[in-house]
Amino acid sequence: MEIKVQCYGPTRRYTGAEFVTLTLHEPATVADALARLGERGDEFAQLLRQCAVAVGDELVRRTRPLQTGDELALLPPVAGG
Amino acid sequence: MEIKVQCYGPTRRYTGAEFVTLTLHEPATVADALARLGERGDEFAQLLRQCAVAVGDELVRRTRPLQTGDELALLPPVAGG
Amino acid sequence: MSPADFPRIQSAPLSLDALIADGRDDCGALTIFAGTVRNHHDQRPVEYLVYTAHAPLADKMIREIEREVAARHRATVCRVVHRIGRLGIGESAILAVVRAPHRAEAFAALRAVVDAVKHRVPIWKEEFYSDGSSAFVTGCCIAEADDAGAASAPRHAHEHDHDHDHDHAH
Amino acid sequence: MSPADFPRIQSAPLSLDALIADGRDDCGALTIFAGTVRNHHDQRPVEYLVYTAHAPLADKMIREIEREVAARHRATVCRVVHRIGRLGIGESAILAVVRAPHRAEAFAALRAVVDAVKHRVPIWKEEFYSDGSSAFVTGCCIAEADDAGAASAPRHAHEHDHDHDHDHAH
Repeated sequence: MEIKVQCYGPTRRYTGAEFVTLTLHEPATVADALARLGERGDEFAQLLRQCAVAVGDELVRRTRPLQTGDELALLPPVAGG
Repeated sequence: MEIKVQCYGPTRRYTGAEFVTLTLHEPATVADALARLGERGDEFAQLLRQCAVAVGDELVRRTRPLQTGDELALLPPVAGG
Repeated sequence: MSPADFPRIQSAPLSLDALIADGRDDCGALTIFAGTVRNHHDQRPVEYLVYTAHAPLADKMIREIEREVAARHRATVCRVVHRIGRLGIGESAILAVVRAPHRAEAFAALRAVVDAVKHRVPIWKEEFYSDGSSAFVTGCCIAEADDAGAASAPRHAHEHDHDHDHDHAH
Repeated sequence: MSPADFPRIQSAPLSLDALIADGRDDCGALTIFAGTVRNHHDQRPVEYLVYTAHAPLADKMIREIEREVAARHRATVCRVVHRIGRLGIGESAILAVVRAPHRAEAFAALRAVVDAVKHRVPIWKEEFYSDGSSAFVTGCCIAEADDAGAASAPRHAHEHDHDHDHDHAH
């Protein structure tokens, strides 16, 4: 299945693009999507461990099952203000 | 000697006027002026014990000697803001 | 007139704009406090307030407190103005402004400067109620603790003070 | 539009006036925080900042934080707006406003709401320096502590964070 990932903040520096599409074997969870992204390099994998993930305007856990068409938002450590 | 006292805040309720003139025997201190004012009643005497005294824009102690023409400001407990 | 030169005791309505007009490029945090006239006190409906002050001494003491708090909390700017005269509901009696490089200092200095001005500066508040009566709000003794003859314990006249606003650091 | 209905994430310059337009006769204390862009960070001269956000989630979380802080500190009004996009030196990135019956609550709620927004809301700050380089300011992990696989200790990525502004309550 295909999953779209929107990369916020510094995560974009590792993916090189705001949106990334992942192809995962079913069944898959948020953790699987993050693991696939982490294959891009150790430094990014380390940042991914500090990321939260949202679907729509809800934070979701890494155990959440994915469905084709899901759009994940990758939220690295925040620094507002 | 004559001493002028300017009454701030609730002290005016006891003297009935903003300015009061006291005639004191020399030598006299701020404490003597307050003692004279305190003769006007127990409740006022109690308030006077919680008053600070200023001459010009300086707070002065009760031990300060007085001179004719001194103007004392009687400053009861404050409540700004 | 620069905000630093304002008289600290003013009889005209206080202007926040005037007080924050001078920005600081080296400060990341600006905190502001406005103390406004409430429509009630201890369940009694308040119509208006009258503030009075020993203006020359109050002006001098506010400037001293500003310097003292700015130094202690490493704030770049620390400024307070207090209004006197008759104030209607919702009007500002006191405005305090702090600028600091970082927010922790700005929060601490704001609280400290407002508390100090409320507890140490010769200003009095008289409340006028809907029934036509009035009362001075009980406050803090500003005589020095070791001033012989002055009440030193309790230092503050709290017997009739149910104003929760009036919280001391000690 | 009432201040309560404002979008909490805005790309236009923030207006303090709009945020405090609705007075409250039952509140004696108004506190305000403005976080402004400093001209330096860790001794490096800053030219400008770019803030980005997950706007729908950030808006929702700011409103949740406002309600939570207002309830915890018994504040009557608690409101935060955060700007995104490019900001020059001295511009406000965040404005927070609290109204409460008394000042103790207003001080506590102001600090709490600003800290919570800084630590929990999906907003990112990228600094652009005079030499043409840029860097994201290291921040706080917002994954839930028990979210398997997420780094839970240390909860915050502090290794390279020398921003003194970034002081946690814990």
